[in-house]
Amino acid sequence: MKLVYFAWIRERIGVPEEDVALPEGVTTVGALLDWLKERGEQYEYALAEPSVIRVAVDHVHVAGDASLAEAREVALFPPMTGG
Amino acid sequence: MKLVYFAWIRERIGVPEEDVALPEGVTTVGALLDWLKERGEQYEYALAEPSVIRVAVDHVHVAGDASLAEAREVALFPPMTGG
Amino acid sequence: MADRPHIDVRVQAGDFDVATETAMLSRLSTNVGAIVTFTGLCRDEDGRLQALELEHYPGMAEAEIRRIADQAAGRWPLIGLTVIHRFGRIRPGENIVLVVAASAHRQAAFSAAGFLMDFLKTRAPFWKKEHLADAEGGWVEAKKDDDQAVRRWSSSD
Amino acid sequence: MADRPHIDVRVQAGDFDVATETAMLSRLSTNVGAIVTFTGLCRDEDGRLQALELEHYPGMAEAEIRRIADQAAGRWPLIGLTVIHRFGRIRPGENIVLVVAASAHRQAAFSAAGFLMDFLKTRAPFWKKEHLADAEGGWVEAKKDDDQAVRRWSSSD
Repeated sequence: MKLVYFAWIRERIGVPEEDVALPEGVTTVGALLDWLKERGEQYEYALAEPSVIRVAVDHVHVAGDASLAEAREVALFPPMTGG
Repeated sequence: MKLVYFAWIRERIGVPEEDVALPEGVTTVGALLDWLKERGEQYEYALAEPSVIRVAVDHVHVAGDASLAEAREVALFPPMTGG
Repeated sequence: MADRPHIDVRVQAGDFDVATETAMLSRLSTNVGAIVTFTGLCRDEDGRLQALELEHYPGMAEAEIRRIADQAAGRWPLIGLTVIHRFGRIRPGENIVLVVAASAHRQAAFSAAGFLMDFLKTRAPFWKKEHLADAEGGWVEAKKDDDQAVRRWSSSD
Repeated sequence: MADRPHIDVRVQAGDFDVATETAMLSRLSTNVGAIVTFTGLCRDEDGRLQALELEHYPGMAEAEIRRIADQAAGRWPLIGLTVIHRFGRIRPGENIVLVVAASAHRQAAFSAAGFLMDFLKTRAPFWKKEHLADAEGGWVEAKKDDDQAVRRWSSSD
């Protein structure tokens, strides 16, 4: 599965994107975030405050309980500030 | 005092403007309309339906009980349809 | 509210250019973050309409639009506000009215432009007469919708 | 609602021209009676700001704006709707975003443009980073106001 990061989440994690193989049991967005946080300091720092992490699966906004079953690309980013 | 007319009120009265000398007792917009209606058929026709007559005194919208004491120019017109 | 906004009201027979007017307001201040324009055009009413004849009350038209613009300026933090209303013969597809509102923030610009149009429709002394292709035309009747549109500004935004 | 409106969504580095986009929508139909444009510009924040860096999520940015535009088209009788959002480095005074809504009637055009901007602010994947003249810049924080602005569309208009 491809993970993509934006804005300060990208800066804190240190890469704009990466391919990951999810362990069994990581089937939802919430579980993905928990798993990522254990991958190292920079992930912990980037994802420390769950209330400001937004997630999109295949270009569509989703909530924390969304399934990753069909997901090809999951994006993590802070609240948007365009317009 | 100068009277000016617009749109179908102007067409029905037949002139765009005229100078009138108000008789004593005609001191409000309402009284002016009543007095005008007696000036002839075309006035009666133009002013038959009070609910669609709008009045401005010296370029300011006024209600029927407005005084004519300081009025130099009184305009009669139907509801506006600009924009 | 900071400085008084730049207010420009014009009643004219000739056309206007949205880009020129927008550029003028955007240059007023480096604090302009939002510009809303409203352009009202003459529809052809499914091909029936040949032209509109727009009659106005010279002097009062400008004065009344300025009063509405001043109200908007007192209500929202604007940087600039331009209102142009044409009169005379106007053909389908041509411009009738332009409102441009510039502000630091979008809500003020949207609200001021909407307010201007709602009040202009019911209070500015202009009257439209239709010239039809295949029938006698007549004076356009005022719409109840427009009176209702005005009323929504008296409670809150 | 009659025909589906003409919807045009563009996410681009280059600038846009309000007059060109407005003219394109006004030519769609002789039934266009109202065009509302919103232009969002980069403010200089009292001289502090040197430039904005606008990051976006390619693919999703277009898709999300189109979803918002489709919602607007389902809600109001529009003839055309154009949304252009820039990305990359943008200096004070430069354009950031443009919405143009064309309809037969003004309320639909105003509502659709306001709706587009409110949802675009909170749902379109763009992020602003400030480059300051005299200090380290940083990522612009999302505003609570913007979340509230979105909520007003869920009851009625």
